[in-house]
Amino acid sequence: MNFDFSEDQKLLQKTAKDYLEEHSPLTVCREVLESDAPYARDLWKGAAQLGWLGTAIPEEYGGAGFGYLELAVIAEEIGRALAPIPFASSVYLASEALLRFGSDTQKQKYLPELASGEWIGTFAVAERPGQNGAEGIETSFAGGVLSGTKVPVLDGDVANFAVVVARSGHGSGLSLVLTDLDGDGVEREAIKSIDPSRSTARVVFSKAPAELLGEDGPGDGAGQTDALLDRAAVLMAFEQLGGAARAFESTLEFTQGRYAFGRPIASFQAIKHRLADLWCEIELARSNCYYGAWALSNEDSELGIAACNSRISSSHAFDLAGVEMIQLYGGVGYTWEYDCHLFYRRAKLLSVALGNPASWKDKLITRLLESRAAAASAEARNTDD
Amino acid sequence: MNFDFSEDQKLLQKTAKDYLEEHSPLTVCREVLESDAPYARDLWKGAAQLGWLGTAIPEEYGGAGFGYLELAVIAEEIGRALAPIPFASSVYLASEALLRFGSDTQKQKYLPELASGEWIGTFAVAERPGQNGAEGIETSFAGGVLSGTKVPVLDGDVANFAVVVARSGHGSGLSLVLTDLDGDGVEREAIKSIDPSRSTARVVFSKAPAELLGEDGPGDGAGQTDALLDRAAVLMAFEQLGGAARAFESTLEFTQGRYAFGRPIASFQAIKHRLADLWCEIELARSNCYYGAWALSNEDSELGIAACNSRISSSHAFDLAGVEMIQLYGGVGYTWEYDCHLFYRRAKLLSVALGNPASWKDKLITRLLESRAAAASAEARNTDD
Amino acid sequence: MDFNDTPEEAAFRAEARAWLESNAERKGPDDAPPDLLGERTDSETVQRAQDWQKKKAEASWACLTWPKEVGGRGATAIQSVIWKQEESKFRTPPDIFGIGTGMCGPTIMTHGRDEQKKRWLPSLVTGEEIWCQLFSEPSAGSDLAGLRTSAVRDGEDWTVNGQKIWTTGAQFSDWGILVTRSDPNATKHAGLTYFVVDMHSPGVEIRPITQINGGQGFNEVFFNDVRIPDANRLGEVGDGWRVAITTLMNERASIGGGGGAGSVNELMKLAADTELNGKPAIEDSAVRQRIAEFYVRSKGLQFTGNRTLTALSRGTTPGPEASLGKLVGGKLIQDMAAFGIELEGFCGSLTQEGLAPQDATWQNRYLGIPGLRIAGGTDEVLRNIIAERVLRLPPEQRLDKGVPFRDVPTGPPSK
Amino acid sequence: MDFNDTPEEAAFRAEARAWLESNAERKGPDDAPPDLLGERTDSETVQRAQDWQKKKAEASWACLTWPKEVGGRGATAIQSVIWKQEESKFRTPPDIFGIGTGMCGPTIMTHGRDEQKKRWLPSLVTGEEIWCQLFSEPSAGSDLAGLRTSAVRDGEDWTVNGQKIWTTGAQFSDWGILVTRSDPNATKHAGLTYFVVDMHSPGVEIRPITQINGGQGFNEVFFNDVRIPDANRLGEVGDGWRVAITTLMNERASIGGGGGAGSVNELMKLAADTELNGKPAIEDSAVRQRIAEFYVRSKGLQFTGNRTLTALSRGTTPGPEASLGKLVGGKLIQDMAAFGIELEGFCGSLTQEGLAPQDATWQNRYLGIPGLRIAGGTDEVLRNIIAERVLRLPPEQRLDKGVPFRDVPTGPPSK
Repeated sequence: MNFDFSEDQKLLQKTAKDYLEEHSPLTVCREVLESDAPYARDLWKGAAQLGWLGTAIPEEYGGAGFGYLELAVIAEEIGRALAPIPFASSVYLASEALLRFGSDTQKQKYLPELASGEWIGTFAVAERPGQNGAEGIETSFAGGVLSGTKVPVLDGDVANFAVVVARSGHGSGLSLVLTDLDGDGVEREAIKSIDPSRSTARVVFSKAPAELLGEDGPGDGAGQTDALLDRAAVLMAFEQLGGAARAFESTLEFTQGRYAFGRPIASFQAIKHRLADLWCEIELARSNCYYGAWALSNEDSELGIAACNSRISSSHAFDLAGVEMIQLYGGVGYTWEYDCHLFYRRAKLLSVALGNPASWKDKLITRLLESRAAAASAEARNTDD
Repeated sequence: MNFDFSEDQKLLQKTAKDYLEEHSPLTVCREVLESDAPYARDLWKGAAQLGWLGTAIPEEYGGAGFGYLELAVIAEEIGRALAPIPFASSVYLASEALLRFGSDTQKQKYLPELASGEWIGTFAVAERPGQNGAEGIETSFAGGVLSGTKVPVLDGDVANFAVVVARSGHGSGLSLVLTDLDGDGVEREAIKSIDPSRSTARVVFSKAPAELLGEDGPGDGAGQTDALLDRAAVLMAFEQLGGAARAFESTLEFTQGRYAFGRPIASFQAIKHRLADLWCEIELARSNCYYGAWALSNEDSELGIAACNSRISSSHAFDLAGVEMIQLYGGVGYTWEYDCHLFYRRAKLLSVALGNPASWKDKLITRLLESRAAAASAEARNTDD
Repeated sequence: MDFNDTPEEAAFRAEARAWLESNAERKGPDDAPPDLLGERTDSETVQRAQDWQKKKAEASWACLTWPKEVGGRGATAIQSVIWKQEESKFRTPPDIFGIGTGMCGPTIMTHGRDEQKKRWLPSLVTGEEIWCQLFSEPSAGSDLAGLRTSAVRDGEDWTVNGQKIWTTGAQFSDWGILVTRSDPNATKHAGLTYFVVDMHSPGVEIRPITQINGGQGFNEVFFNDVRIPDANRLGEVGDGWRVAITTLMNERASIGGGGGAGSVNELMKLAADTELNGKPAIEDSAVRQRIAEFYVRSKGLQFTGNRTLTALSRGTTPGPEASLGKLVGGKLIQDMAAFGIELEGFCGSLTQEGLAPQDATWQNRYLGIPGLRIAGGTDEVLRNIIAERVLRLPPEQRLDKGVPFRDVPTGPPSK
Repeated sequence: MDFNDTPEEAAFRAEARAWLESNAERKGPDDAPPDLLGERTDSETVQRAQDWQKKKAEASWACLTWPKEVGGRGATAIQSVIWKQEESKFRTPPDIFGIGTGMCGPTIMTHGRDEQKKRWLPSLVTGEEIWCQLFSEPSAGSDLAGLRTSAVRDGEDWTVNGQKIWTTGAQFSDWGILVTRSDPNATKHAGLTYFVVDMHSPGVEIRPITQINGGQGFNEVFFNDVRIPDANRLGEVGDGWRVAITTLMNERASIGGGGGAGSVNELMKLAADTELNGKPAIEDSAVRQRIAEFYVRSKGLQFTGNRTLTALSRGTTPGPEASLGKLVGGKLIQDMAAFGIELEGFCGSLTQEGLAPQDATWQNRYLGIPGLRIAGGTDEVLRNIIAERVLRLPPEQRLDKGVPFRDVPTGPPSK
């Protein structure tokens, strides 16, 4: 039993933490929040120089050739710092889409640019309220061009290209397609979201030139979308975990320094017990995240289930941590000046960014039923523990 | 605005409370729980003598001719005493079925016996796990006889007759039918339930003689079942409210008398705040119950919605009160000797006895949508507040 | 048991409505709901509010429950509620006088000397002068009596230094009620003195506080050597806590509230309009369960309000049980907002006008609501109030009793 | 990161399994799950348990982490866990020695004199003598040090009077560890003395406690002038609290638990088999949401157990964070049981064999689980432990510090 990260991975995490403490204090997040800047450019460059963007990209495509455990610990630190950079879009989504489904030509073209941070990529699936996955897509791809509107697209205003989920000409099936966002037929605008420290856009494609992702023709776009969302869910869960842990630690510290009635408010049982409960939720999330990281790094058949677990657990923990942080800070927690709302906002953004928790719960049951059916049919072959 | 019971109604309630404190201390509930006795016969006689059983039955049928507000305050006290008698079955269900849907002949035959407590009636709808209403009934009524199995039937082992929901010969429709439980073709046995202080039975009908309830031929049995459950839901909600309030008050008292670390445990904030939260839930339930009583006594068109509100709110409050009572009593709360489990058991029995809270929540939304549609179409006529 | 007015109440309601019909315009169906969360009030709005208050005062509709001799109507509490119900159906400016008429005025009536009443009450009723409350401090929120703003006697005046916070309307107020620490050597509650301060005095500095939702409903107020004449003291020196209690007892949680039911309607509309897996979300069983739970709680709050009104109608004063509404209601709206956001799926993060479903109602509420769970008593304070004042459970152990205030710890021991 | 044994662990596991294969029978798929909730253990079961313990002791599988010289194997903590994992796959009698080997033995090893170790440890390891723990009292549960059972010195003996409660296995135990109050004039923690008591002594009376589910896993134990030789004292007079702490530190929450995942399987089966509005309930969106939430929590517990095992495997001793499992797990099972009951609709009240769905599993659990949320530390005590010992938050204010025990209030002031 070794259900923990290795010493090397922890060292990598420590390095990331140290770097971010120096280069991404919460003032950096706040600067993006309060200005029109879509992201922190210097921090993005720094992350690229440290090789974080290519953590899981093989060396032949310009990456560091590490694995997903390494990417997970960096993601946790990105989350802890509330780093205002397009890390999730470019690394968990665009890069993963290319790695898993791209043709070799596409990989060679895009991955080195993604690893170096020269290009930012994103994933465009959302079109309408109530959508949590690849259902009900109207954007269409035919004859080499893409038409339709995607909203919201995380980092869609700054990304150089997007992997877009679109109805392909072939029947009603979906495909993933690659399109340049700086090219013809693309109009995009930054739009407001609940967390302005991350940029969000509306992207309108009007016969924009595009190509299928991969060389096998129109693939199973719905299945590919699911697979991508699973992978991103595990990694984003680490971001959420980092954010939750940071919010929690700040609250612990604040409530010990804040006095009322002659004693620290953390000595009041009502507050102590809520902190104990919150700690439990974060620990449960951490354990489920580890499971997700294990499944992702082993490309295990349980990845689908593990992704649900990580995402559900971490979304809950981060949301709760943000809510409790404001409440336990009291009046100052509700001021713009204090940082509580940075966590409260980010938690909500991330909890819907890859589909809401309810959709993942539903998906979890579907997958458990499938897995049980598979196990039942395998029972004949018998299994020793 | 007069959203409260009248002085007369409160006096009636006080009388009921005093009587039950003397004649139905918790030892009476416990005696039924621990013995084979199906109910407390003396208490039943007493309730009959006081006129409680016929509270809402018109004088012409041997009742007291009061209304549902009077019945509601008595129900609250029945619940507070955890009275081990077939009050709900005979009064809220069987009597109501006859009052609302019976022919005059049937009313004249049954209601005086119900009011005097000479006969006990019950309502038999349940047949299989997962059922919460009139759906999926297989018991059938044709040619004047009834066949099928009903389980669980509250008080089915002691009732003299039952109102049974059955498929009538006419198409797939349902009807309510009256059948003698002491007659031919009826086999019944007492069975174990989570709350042995109330009796539960399995009743098997094998061509048992029966007659349609009412004289209009096979009615809308599903709609009638819904209507009956609504009426019973409001009244049972008062029972649940009474039980919740009693459990809460006992817990308040216990936690003030129990000392740990040199102080009453009720002085610990963790416990104080939970008691405050529980109080809020009970107050919300009380308010929703009042709404239910108002709608029932006015036969208001909002009764369907109000019944859902009462039942959902009271089931939650009583369940929670039972859980918290044991937990805050600590070790002794988990012993057979203490009374906490009487509340914990009764709460769970009542929360499923008329269909689980989830089914009432679903029904609530259906009714809200209907009511909104009706309001929208009435909007043309315009309404002043 | 009924929801109707008594004949007397109905007559009063008709009178109120008649006056309102001739003096204001009825709201239309598309009028925006009142802003729960406190936005900036500009000077034009203040002027409109003052005009409306003056008009009401002239017809004795301004301070209904006050005695006639101080400009009131001598009305009962239930009549005051009926007036508010009726007034809310008309287009009127925001009520910026609530603190003055609800808290400052009653305190002056109870503790003020005759000349103080004469000086302040008439212009308070007519809205010519606006009032604010200066109680909370950065380190004295839930523990209000831990306040540290100092008042030092200097001849006929007092010199005040310190900082107050969470002051609604400070920027347009003429007067403020102020609690200060006049004796740091006395025990916590014994060393306080209560003043009325002219908000235009030199040394009063007002800075708006930006809330997390961007709104600016509150202010910080700094006192730098502000001089207050001793004539403006309310109550005795050192007796400020008792005076403050009068103010706080009048800070009643709003009665008959439970506006949550309206929000449930919006949520049902969202669920009807949002497609979930190819069907309206309102057909989804999980969505129905959640909305039903919200509905039942919000109706529970509404009917609890009706029970309180009934008590009022019978002449009973509602007590600390009114804390229930704020405690349950705050969390309920937050949960509903979170649910509304999640129901929108990927689009739940949108706040962009024209793109966000329902004009980002839920997102805005989600950002606004934490303030409601804190201002005017945090959830934790409300639970204490319910436990100690409604349920009569033993009070919290107090470490700051019987100790000179200057010795009460206010932060971690220095190392 | 992997779920596999290290090579050393794998070798140890193989060794354990080999021994088990030759000495016990493997469980079949239909074997009942172990009873979490403590049922009555009859004398035949006790005998079988003793036989099995003896067999294990002879092959040094009885007290794995103990030193070899006292009958142990000198194994590591992770090896002990591996043994338990393997043993649980075989049909073995219930472990009635856990208190002896887990708590009494280690305390004797730490605080016992040589002759005490020689007298008690060997028969404890072999299971020839069975041990129980006599700490809790009716008025000293969460506040254990508030115990009142008195011990008065009388020559070479002590005379003990009082009542203990929640004693598992008292009815078949030979020895008990007992904390008494030997000096009521000392402060609460200073006046305690720790003994080993012969459970067959005159004056020891044992009465089973019936739980709300009808089970009898616990006892009350009354002491009426029970004489205990001073030779059976562990530690110094007045030093009993320190000795008791050793015992309690060994009362570790079970490690690697989280059996909840199994329960979720049962719930999924129930939902698959139960028809809801004409379809299997597992197709209902609301049912799916709830079960998914249960699953995620139960897996979270299981993986938290894996993290603890990893720490053990690396030689770290798990600390108070193990409280998480009991705190979260207890409430989780209660919520699942309530949900299971409700899922059955009208039939949710049934407990009748042959009629109740899934043999009334959820009803029985609903009645059993409140005990788990109380015994061995209530939810409230666990939250305190997490807050104070894991998160290092300030301790509760203590009124009973520095006061002679006899002056500590134990009930409301008499009127």
